[in-house]
Amino acid sequence: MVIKSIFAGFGGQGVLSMGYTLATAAMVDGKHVTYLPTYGAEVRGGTANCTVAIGNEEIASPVASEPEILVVLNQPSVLKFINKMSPGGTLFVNSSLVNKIPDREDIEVVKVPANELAIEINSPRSVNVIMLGALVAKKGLVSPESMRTAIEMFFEKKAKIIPINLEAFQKGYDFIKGEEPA
Amino acid sequence: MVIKSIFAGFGGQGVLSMGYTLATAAMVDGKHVTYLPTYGAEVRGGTANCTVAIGNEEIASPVASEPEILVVLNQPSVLKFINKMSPGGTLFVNSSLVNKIPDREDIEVVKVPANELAIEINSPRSVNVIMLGALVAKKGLVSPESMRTAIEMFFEKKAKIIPINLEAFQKGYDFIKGEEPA
Amino acid sequence: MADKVLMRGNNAMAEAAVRAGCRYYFGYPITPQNDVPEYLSGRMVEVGGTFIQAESEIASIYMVLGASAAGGRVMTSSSSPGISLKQEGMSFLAGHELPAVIANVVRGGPGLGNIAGSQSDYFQMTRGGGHGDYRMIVLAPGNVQEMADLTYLAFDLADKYRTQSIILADGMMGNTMEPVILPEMRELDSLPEKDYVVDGMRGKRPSRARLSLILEPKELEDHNWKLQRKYKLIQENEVRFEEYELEDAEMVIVAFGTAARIAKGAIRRARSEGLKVGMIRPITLWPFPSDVVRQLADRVKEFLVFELNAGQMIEDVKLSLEGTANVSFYGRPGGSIPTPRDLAKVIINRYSQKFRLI
Amino acid sequence: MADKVLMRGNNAMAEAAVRAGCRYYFGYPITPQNDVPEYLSGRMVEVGGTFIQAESEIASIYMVLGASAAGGRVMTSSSSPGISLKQEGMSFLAGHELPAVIANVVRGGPGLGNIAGSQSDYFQMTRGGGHGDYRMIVLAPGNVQEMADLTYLAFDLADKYRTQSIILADGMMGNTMEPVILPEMRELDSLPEKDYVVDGMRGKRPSRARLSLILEPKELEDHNWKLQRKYKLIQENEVRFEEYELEDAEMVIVAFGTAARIAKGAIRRARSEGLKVGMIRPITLWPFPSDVVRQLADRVKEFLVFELNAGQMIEDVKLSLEGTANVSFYGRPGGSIPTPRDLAKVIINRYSQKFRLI
Amino acid sequence: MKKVYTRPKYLKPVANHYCPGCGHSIVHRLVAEVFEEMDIGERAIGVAPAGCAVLAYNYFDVDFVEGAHGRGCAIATGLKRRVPDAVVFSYQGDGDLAAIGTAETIHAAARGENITIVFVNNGIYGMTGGQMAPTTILGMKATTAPFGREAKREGYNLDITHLVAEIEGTAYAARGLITSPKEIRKSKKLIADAFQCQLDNRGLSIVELVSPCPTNWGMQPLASVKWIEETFTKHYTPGVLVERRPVSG
Amino acid sequence: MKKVYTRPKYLKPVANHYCPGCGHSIVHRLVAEVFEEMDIGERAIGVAPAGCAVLAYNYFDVDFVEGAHGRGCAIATGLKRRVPDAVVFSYQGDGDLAAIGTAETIHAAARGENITIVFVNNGIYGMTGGQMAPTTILGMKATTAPFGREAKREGYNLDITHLVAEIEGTAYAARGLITSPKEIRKSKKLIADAFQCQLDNRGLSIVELVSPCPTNWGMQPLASVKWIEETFTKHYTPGVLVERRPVSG
Amino acid sequence: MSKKGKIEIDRDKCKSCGYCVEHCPQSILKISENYNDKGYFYAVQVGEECTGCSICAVVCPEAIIEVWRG
Amino acid sequence: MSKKGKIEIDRDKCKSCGYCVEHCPQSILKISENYNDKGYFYAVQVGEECTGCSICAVVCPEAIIEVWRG
Ligand SMILES: Cc1ncc(C[n+]2csc(CCOP(=O)(O)OP(=O)(O)O)c2C)c(N)n1
Ligand SMILES: Cc1ncc(C[n+]2csc(CCOP(=O)(O)OP(=O)(O)O)c2C)c(N)n1
Ligand code: SF4
Ligand code: SF4
Ligand code: SF4
Ligand code: SF4
Repeated sequence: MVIKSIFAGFGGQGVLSMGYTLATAAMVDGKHVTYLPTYGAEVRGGTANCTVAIGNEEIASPVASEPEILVVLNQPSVLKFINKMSPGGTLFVNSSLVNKIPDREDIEVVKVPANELAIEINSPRSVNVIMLGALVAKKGLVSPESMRTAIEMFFEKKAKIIPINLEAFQKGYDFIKGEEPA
Repeated sequence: MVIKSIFAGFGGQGVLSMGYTLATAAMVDGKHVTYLPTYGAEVRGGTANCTVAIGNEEIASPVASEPEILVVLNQPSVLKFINKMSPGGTLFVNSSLVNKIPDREDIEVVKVPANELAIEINSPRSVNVIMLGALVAKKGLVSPESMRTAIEMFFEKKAKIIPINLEAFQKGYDFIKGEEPA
Repeated sequence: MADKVLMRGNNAMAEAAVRAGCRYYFGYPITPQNDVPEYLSGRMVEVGGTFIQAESEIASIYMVLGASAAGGRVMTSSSSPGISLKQEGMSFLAGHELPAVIANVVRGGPGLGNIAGSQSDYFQMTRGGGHGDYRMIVLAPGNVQEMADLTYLAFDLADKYRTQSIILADGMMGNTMEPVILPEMRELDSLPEKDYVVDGMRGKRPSRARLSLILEPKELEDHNWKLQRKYKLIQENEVRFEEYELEDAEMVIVAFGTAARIAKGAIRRARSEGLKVGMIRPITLWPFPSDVVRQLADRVKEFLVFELNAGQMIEDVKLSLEGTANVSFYGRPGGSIPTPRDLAKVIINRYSQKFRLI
Repeated sequence: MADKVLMRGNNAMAEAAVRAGCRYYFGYPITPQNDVPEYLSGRMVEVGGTFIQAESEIASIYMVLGASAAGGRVMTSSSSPGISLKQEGMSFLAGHELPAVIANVVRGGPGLGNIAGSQSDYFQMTRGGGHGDYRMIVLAPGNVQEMADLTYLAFDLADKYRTQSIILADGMMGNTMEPVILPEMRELDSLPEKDYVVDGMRGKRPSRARLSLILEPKELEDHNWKLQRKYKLIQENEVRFEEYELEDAEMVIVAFGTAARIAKGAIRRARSEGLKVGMIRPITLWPFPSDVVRQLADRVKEFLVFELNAGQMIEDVKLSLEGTANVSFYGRPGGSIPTPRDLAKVIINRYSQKFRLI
Repeated sequence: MKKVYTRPKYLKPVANHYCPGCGHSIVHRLVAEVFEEMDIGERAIGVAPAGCAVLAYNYFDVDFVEGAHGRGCAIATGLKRRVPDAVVFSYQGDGDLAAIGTAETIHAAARGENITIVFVNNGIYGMTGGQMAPTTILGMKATTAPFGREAKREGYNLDITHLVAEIEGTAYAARGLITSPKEIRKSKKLIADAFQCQLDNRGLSIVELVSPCPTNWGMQPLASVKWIEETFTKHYTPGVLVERRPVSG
Repeated sequence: MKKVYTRPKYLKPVANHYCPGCGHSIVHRLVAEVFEEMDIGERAIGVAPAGCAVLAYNYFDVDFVEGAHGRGCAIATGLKRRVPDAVVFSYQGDGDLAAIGTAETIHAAARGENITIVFVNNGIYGMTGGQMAPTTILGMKATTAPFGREAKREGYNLDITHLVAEIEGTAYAARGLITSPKEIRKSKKLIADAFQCQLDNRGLSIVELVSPCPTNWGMQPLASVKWIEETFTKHYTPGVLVERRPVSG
Repeated sequence: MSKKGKIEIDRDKCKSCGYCVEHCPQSILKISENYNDKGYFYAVQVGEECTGCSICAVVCPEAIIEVWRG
Repeated sequence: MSKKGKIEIDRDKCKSCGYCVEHCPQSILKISENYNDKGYFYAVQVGEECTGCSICAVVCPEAIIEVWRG
């Protein structure tokens, strides 16, 4: 089985590093994984997105034409991608910035007030890692341990911000776990 | 039947115009004809040559790998081409400048003291046309009339030297005819 | 008779271009096609056209693109290395759907090679040496008369299909002189109107752009399929070939250009010795006369492909035949050109192996 | 696990080049391969190599020629339009018999096209888009791991045969990240000696020249036949391919690179519906695995060629099969990439037409 | 009240894809204003580069040919020879004009080709993501000069407009800045003068616009124009570099 | 008696294919003499052009790579980067260097590539039979400028060495004549200085040799050198155009 | 004799570069705290003292400022 | 104190350009009336006053003049 996720938001919101970190975690987990960022001319114009496919078999296409998971950090991205989602999929929205979600009955919507949560931990730039925490808590694509390893690998060269990012991950993770029936 | 001739000499001796004029005459005669000058890098180094093929059928190759006729104006060209000649062929040499002719029993050699003949008619630059006269007289590849037309066409833009060239042609022509049993 | 002139292949091509209405020539010297720019440098002044010796082959192909986008009948010419340099531009012309006539007077390769005649750019011309899926009409003249006639035709085809027409000649063909009857001079105002031309709006129409950048894959795919439909149309309508002594042939030579010319001489020799040999000469190398070749195989089982290279057109012959006949190859790369007699020997040899003649 | 790294195809290729002993890289930016020069601009400084961002693709291919003539393991990379510009230089490398590794991370064409992944430079790479009779080894990686492994191999093959090795990837392959195990770092002094190198006589040997100009046709012909013998040797020894689910297959997909990757997904889908479908994936596009394809036809009669273009490799499949099996084609030019599901539909459709499955 | 400024008519009423604060957008506007003021838009033909301005034809409302990277001057030459009364311009970036297109640029000047080059110098390859350009100045970082340009390693930056100005066929060469309102106004005048030169049949005209690429410089728009004024212009000083064969009358 | 002049050792003992009086032959000799005198022939690597000197490797007895038309500086760059202690030179004609090779020339200079360019300017395309070159002067006839070069029609001639001299990475640019014994001796000195510049690691060095092509000028050899001295040099004055970063000590 | 001016900004096309804000001599422009559909915090007019000098329009890369004076 | 000189010309490689003839300060060279195997009228020495100044060798394109002095 292969699960495909699309991450989308403004350039600068850390969309690409979300995908990259998740993919690293999947690799650490020993899973098959591909990560496909947008590149070249597509990058102009303010928005960014990337695709991660994780599975236990060879991944045929790194492209997600019908992603099971969509993680969006801003309003335009919801509108752009929601209709591509596969029925039964899960949409993670940063509800601090996204207020209009088109109707789709066949998907589950998980709202994470990521900006608020980020402010709570005094790390307004960690919105993306918080979303990742929520994603992992909800979908378990990778183990939380691998995710932590991946975060450490990602910030290898800026070691002093590792703790705050681990905290952000936990914040998002707990946000979901706390909401779920124990 | 197709007859192929090679003309060779120093650059500047009018070798290319010999071939061109003969080919024009053949065209005027309504024959099939090709004319192939050397070109490009081959031109460097002082010598020049060209090939004329005349026939009453489509000419397959404009190249003469075994020419029936060789017309040479200088010594190096004799040495370069004589061994390519087809058995039974005819070699025309400008005997004013060529004194060494390698032995070949299977060809006929026609010696024309072209420089001397040219001086006789006060036109030292007409050596090549004199050789043409001899060629036509001997081999009849084209009619003398067509050859005259060709000469007129060739010098169209320098009309005042047409007469002297016609005279040179006749000089070479008569040189052979005079030698031949009447 | 009066209207025959003795002309070099290169010059016949150049003059035919002018007569076909070509008024823009952009080129760069390279042997063995230098006569073309040399001839046109003077001739374009006479007819009020443009001749530019560009700074390179690349510049010249893009000058062609500009003049063609603005509606002109336009030409460039070069020889193998120079043609390689034009590959990007040729891909652009294809993508932009702009007509142009391009002559490749092939020389021996690869690399600097030599200046003798060769046919080793067959793949480059018929498969598109540039990037992307595109095709060009490739015309291969068999003598100086065809250098003129096919060039004349090339302009019409280029305009008709908004495509590139290639004249694929070689050093020998370009430099041989033969009597030729030149095509008539076309009046410029008799040339067909073009509705895609970029020459200023002039207050008469919305702005236009000629382009090949299509960022959306689906749209670029559509554009590609549109091009493919056009190529299909060309394949259906523009195949040209010559049949030579095929009626009773038991063995068929396939050859084009100078090779075909030599093959004719060889066939005459072979026939004089009683061999039933004929030839099919593709005049359009693309579109290749596949159907004719395939149909021939209904009655002839021996094909000999003769090329002045190491074996390129043979792929098209095999693709046409699909195993329905035997195909052998005789090739001479590097500017070597066999005599009709040499080739006749090869033919007789193969023929006798097959038909135990001798 | 420890030795796996998550890497982008382009970077995996670049790093593998360094590990294979490449110390000279000359390139020019073009999407979708910019990671290669970007990565190497820093990496070459680390390993004491040379990185030059040249003024153009043309300059870079000739810098490659220079560094190769002097004995270096050398690389350049580009994408379709840039590769078209290198055609003259590639013909020269072939004529000069100099090794080099060249990556073409293909984008949609023709012309400026787009930056999506495509396979429409197949002809250009396998037939030699440059002038003259020459061939190059063309390696088509199927995933990021192969981007590294085949690049590593490419340098050895290039040196072994004094030829160009092409890495034919595409925008998708170049930009996808996957876990990859990098090949080991080669010691430079473990690389094979070269006896043709032009690096100064140093009082030890007579002067040498590396060249491709051979004015005498007979000699250039000999040179060409020598090249052809080398190409034959490569064809005999270097064919590489992958067989996928072929044991019981009644229908065979032929696909390479990204298309093959998608085909695998499609085949899994088709098999899950009971269809006996397999795939042959050429890893070397030249030399093409003709024999394997031909032998397959002894038991399988249905071939479906799937390419991200309008139909190019299909010619090689047909040339291999020579009419011994049916061949159909599904293609997506212009950077469009179907999903495995889309392709599965096509497969099921064709399959059921043939075998009346549904 | 009277409308004193509105979007020029030769710009289509669409949003462009340029980054916030990008100089291309301003240069587009200036050229479109000049077309309107000089009344030459109806016979203008542009050549779009490969570069960030690759989609120029989507923004300019005049005829356009999309060019290959570096070949703008060659394409413009073909256009101008075919339509001599058109106003032909090639719009090019620094990579396009001064790297891959060097020969085409220099020789269009040598021919005295009667075309206008609008040259946007932002010292970087914008479109492809910030690689070093011929105009990248020493010390400046780029994705292919990760340690900053160093003469020994990456070579010197090139003042192509100066070279073009040295060539006899160049009738007009000038450099303007896209920074402050004042410099932008001056730049517009230079653009107008360049096109006037073409109208007067005087030969090649080139106007270089030193222009911000905030994205690839990694700066905010305002910081990027400041950097131009303080640092970048030291290598590229504005002004008219050359003016040849002034029209009589 | 003592031998005071003999054929230099880095010229092979063979006849060359150049026309009588051709400047290439003299330039070959001068370069070979310089190699011997500076003792650098054993580590010299040349790049032969497409041009009349295409067979240079048949005459020079040093290592050579035969180049493609115009790409001498790029090939020399590859060679030099691989063998930094070699003395690498590119031998080029005016078409090669200043037309098709313009970009390669300009950018080798911008990079300050530590190579030497031996540039033979004969104002014409020799090899291909007398077509116009970028250096063909106004009024001069060529097979592709049959009415004589006219600025309006064929454009201006280009002084590429001057352009190269304007570029910062150029350490040395000079022009000599191949005419009289005096000028030939001076030219030899310039050639030596150019190679010295490379030995000193100073960056690009170029020496232009203004040189007769009697064949394509349609002149006798003596007439052709006279024409250089009287007419051609008016456009190409000899001397050192630039010298940068002189070595200390 | 200062004249009254007026501007209109097409906020949907504003990219928040801040050039107009920086250069307005009257300092009556600022970047809003809301963003438009493209996600940019657009420029808005916050004072009434517009003279119609057009400087904002001269620097606006998007050519989305219209100016009136009179 | 003029020294005696001597030259030798490889006449088979001479191409008759005439440069040496033109520049010899002693005017002791001329073009012969015979031609060599390549067909060129080669240069010959016709006087004995050679100083070994080497000027002929400096201008000779073919590098076929050897000079002695002493
Ligand atoms: C032949 C070719 N080589 C490379 C490219 C890739 N490419 C597109 S734009 C560009 C450079 C852009 O930089 P510049 O010209 O400075 O313009 P900017 O984007 O900065 O405006 C490059 C290298 C291409 N499209 N074609
Ligand atoms: C790509 C390419 N284009 C054109 C040519 C043909 N060509 C060979 S040499 C030459 C020009 C020679 O002129 P120049 O460089 O001035 O040298 P010269 O012969 O005068 O010494 C040309 C155009 C070629 N070999 N390759
Ligand atoms: S990358 Fe730079 S040049 Fe390109 S649009 Fe953005 S700011 Fe402008
Ligand atoms: S053509 Fe000119 S340059 Fe070439 S060898 Fe002859 S004289 Fe020299
Ligand atoms: S100048 Fe234009 S784009 Fe920039 S902030 Fe002001 S209105 Fe917006
Ligand atoms: S060495 Fe001097 S004097 Fe002697 S022949 Fe030569 S030029 Fe004349």
